[in-house]
Amino acid sequence: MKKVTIHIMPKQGVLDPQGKAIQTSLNGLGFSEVEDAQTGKLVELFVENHEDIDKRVGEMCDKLLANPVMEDYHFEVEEVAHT
Amino acid sequence: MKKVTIHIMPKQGVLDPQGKAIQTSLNGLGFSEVEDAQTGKLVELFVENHEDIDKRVGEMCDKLLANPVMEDYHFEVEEVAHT
Amino acid sequence: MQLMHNISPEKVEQENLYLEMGLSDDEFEKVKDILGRRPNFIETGIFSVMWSEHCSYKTSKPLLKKFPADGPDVLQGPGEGAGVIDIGDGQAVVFKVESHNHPSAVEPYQGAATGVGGIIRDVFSMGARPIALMNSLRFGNLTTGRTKYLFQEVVHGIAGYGNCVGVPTVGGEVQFDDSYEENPLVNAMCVGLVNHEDIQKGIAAGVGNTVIYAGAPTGRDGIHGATFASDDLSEESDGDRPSVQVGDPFMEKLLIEACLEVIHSDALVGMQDMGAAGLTSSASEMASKAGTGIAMNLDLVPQREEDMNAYELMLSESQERMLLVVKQGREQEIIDVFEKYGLQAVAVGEVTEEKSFLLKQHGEVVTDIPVDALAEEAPVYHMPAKEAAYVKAFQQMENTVPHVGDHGAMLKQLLQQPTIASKEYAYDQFDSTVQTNTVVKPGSDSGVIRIKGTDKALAITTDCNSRYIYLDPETGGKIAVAEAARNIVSSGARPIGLTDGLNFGNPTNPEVFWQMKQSVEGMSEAARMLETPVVSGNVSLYNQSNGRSIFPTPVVGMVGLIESLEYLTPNFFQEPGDLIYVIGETKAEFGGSELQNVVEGTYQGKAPSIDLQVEAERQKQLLAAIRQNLVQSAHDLAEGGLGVALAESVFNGKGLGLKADISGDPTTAMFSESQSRFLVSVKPEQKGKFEAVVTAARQIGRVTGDGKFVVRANDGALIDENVQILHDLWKGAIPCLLK
Amino acid sequence: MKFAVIVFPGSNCDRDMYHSVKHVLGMEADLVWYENSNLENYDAILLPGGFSYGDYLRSGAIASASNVMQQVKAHVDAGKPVLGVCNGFQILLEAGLLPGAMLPNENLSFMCHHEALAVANDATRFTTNFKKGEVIHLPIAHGEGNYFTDDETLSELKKNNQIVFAYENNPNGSAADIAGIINSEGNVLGMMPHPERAVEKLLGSDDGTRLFQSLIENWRDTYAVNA
Ligand SMILES: Nc1ncnc2c1ncn2[C@@H]1O[C@H](COP(=O)(O)OP(=O)(O)O)[C@@H](O)[C@H]1O
Ligand SMILES: [Mg+2]
Repeated sequence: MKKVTIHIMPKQGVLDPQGKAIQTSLNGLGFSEVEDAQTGKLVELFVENHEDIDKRVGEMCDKLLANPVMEDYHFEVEEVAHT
Repeated sequence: MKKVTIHIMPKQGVLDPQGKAIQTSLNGLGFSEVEDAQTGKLVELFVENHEDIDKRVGEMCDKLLANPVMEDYHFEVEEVAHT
Repeated sequence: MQLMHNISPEKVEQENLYLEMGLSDDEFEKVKDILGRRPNFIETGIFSVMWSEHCSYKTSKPLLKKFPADGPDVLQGPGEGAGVIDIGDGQAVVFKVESHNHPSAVEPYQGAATGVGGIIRDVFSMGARPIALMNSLRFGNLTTGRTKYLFQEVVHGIAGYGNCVGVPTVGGEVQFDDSYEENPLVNAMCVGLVNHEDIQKGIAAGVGNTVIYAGAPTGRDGIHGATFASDDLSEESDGDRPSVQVGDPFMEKLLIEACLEVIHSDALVGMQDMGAAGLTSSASEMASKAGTGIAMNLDLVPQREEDMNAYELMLSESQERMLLVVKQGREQEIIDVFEKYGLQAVAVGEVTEEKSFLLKQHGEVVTDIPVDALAEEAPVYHMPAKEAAYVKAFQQMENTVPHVGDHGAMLKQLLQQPTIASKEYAYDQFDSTVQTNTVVKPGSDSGVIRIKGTDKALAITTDCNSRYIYLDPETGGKIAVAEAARNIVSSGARPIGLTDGLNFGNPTNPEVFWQMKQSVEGMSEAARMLETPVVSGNVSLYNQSNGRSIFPTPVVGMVGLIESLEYLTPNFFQEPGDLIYVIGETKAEFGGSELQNVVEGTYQGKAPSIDLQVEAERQKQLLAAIRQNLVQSAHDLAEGGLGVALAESVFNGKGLGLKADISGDPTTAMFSESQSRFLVSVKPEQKGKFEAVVTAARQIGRVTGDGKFVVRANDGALIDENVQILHDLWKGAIPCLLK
Repeated sequence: MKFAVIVFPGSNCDRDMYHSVKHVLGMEADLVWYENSNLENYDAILLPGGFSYGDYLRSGAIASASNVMQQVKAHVDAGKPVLGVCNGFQILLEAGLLPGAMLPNENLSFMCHHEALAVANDATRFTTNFKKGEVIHLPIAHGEGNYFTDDETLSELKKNNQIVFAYENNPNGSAADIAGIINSEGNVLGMMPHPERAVEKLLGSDDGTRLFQSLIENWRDTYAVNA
């Protein structure tokens, strides 16, 4: 059993209203050291062992999980004993 | 300048309807090896160097970024030359 | 609370665990008598939720009996998922209000969202398609970050759920007062439409019939939520946090469509949602209502998490679940419908002759309780009531007129009070037009929904001025019902029935119970006089923290019928030149008024007086005038009195203005909150006819086209303001407070 | 003319769409459940608004990956018209039948009210009953109507007159005030505002009626044998 952690973030130049809002409120709360904030999605998949898992996960991202118009993604695969 | 990557995931046992929907859809697309899916949020912060940054980011998560009622979080800090 | 399910019955008794679970010593003794033995841990848990206030109404039942529950058109009164009233053409309207106060205080987004989900299930479990949502909200003043957060997240939660399921939110109310600082109130109302032949009941009839579980699998959500919802919200509530449930509006939408499809199958015997106390209350209530028993095998219950024990399965409050009873042998037809929508539906048990609630898990019997012991035979308490000392004092006070220097400046100040100011910040986030029936959107006295295929429409409102009820619970209770009816009538509808949400403090406090008793008396009398039977409702008690109770807040949700769309009447002035009338006398009544709060910073004295005979008479007259097409616009006078009502009547962006002349004390004339009053506009050519029909109407001025708000008092200038400026202050107040 | 209103799990404007074409405009129409459906015999496909699959992952994403979209693509390739409203528009974007993507509204809140729209292109088969530059009023009801695309695509859209409706007062941050766009072939229209909620004066506006009428009349002129 493998655990795949997929990071999906907005592309360079795509505006991220949520990120802006977070930065503003953090600054407002006194965390003035925060200069920029960006938000994205985290998808964790638990998949049966499968040869060329990287290729498969890439397809999942291209077909469904990420939108190429506005998002970039990368992922890590680790071995787990999933219950 | 430091880049902080915060992973925010639903707590054990908290319903994650989005994860279920994604798993079903991936299975439908022929990715039958996907046995479970969970979704969470990703927040990237760019912060000025600051002593005890870990403590500060912890406060940011508790105060704003994560919902202690339903979410757990963890984060990594790395050095970057932010543009 | 950790879940010590494998604990022996002896230990439950010896270590008084039942106390921690919510049963009193006497109640535990009663349980032992009923069973003739010690209850095991699971049975103790089941009794404690079923006998909690939230499920059993043990302290409020004696009061609820006072409500007039029937009328010629009532098809279903209190006792089912929601009340049902006939509206002709073989159709009926189904409605109920539900509170989700404690969950919303702990997790405002999910608390409000699941509150909306719950009340929608109550309505479609009756076989009705949900056609409208309303909400009634109370928060502390928008001064602290926490209160702003609660308000914003509750609004987001209502929007997040209601918009997704595609039921329009057509109105509601929000009031702000210190007494709600620690205990915000989140009441939601749902209205449904059903054909008589499709009305469902939550009954487990027919020995041998099959019990089917449908919808979301059961997780550990909200374990003990029901008792949690009946406890004083104290500091430990943070520890209770994990018991907050998460809603899945997508699943709910599928559940609505599936349930409204299965009601057309004659294989369906009964259907009920799993609300408070989940599987326990739905199953035992369905059996108890049918005079049967139920046997279930918990191993068959769909489960979201691993190794859940019987206690967790029976008490979980996972959302979006329904329980159905289906004719034996016809299960598959029903299951197929749910599967079409990608929903799980499984047979988990059967209806039994012996009236027992029998649960098996892993082959052994884990619960065996006489069904009626859980529902019908739940304890009922007659709590002591004592007139609140402060009320005695208030009754001695004389009516005085708060000092107002500049009436124009005061009008501006009143328009910016959050309770009076525009609620657009909230309702712009609600989908109010989905289903293409919304004729009057949020922002008027009532929301109005047309009924496709007919010339009819429904008017819906929620109201409760808790300040009056705090000053004088009985009078305040009358006013709450009367005001709701005024809102219905001013839209051109005839009030046909109401649902109530009783939100109070701790009933074991005799003064709080007295507040409950008095306000229920007042509401009942008004409901009788105005011919609006109380067909459903909800009780939320223990809304107090650190010894401080909320203002007594018995929310009224009322529905009215517009027999023909031509009677539909706007709240806003329509044409320059129209005559402006006030219906009803104005006295110096400022107890609990917005002006008193602004000028004196407190609520005290007598509540405005109300004569229900007069109220009923005026409402009948106005409705008659509306039906004779003599009325251009109608609006009820409420918080802020005539001044605020006049302003609201020109806030429809038509560039209208007004000229009015008042006499007597200007402060009283402009800002008193005397009851049973309306503001209406009439075409000049219909002056005579109108005055003949509405005897208590006095003309005070004319609608103008110049965008100016001009009031003269005793032939001297009093107010001369620009409508646009007034409008912008009124509209901008809440967004500004949230910054 | 025969319409198919595709019903996805979570669609919630499907009945509204059906009501407007069937009962207000008097056309033939069916509600077609997304699974094992056959779209061959329909002249136009309507993708209604709502929250298909709860808007989980990204609004419209999961619906766009469902099998029925293959048939919708075939219908488009055959040159037949498709209208996607609100969530239907988001699905068309996710399916690549229209360029660009949808972001959350600038203020991060759902919004529901009437908006003034300028008709930017009155030459499409969906808009011939409007006049270019005319201002109409339609309800919006969405949380993610903030249209985004890269600069090249945006200038393409402008150059080819593919922007059909533009907000007079941009409510959500949408690029170039875009409220609705059409594909370069001119048979796929996506828009956030709801024409199906504006076909009866009683409900505040009937400006949406002319959109459906345009579609029907143009279809008659082109296809109908005995129109
Ligand atoms: N204050 C009240 N007035 C009239 N009927 C009430 C009141 N409170 C509860 N009821 C009725 O009692 C029944 C149970 O209410 P409730 O427990 O809120 O239903 P549910 O179990 O669906 O949450 C419903 O029929 C409801 O209408
Ligand atoms: Mg119920």
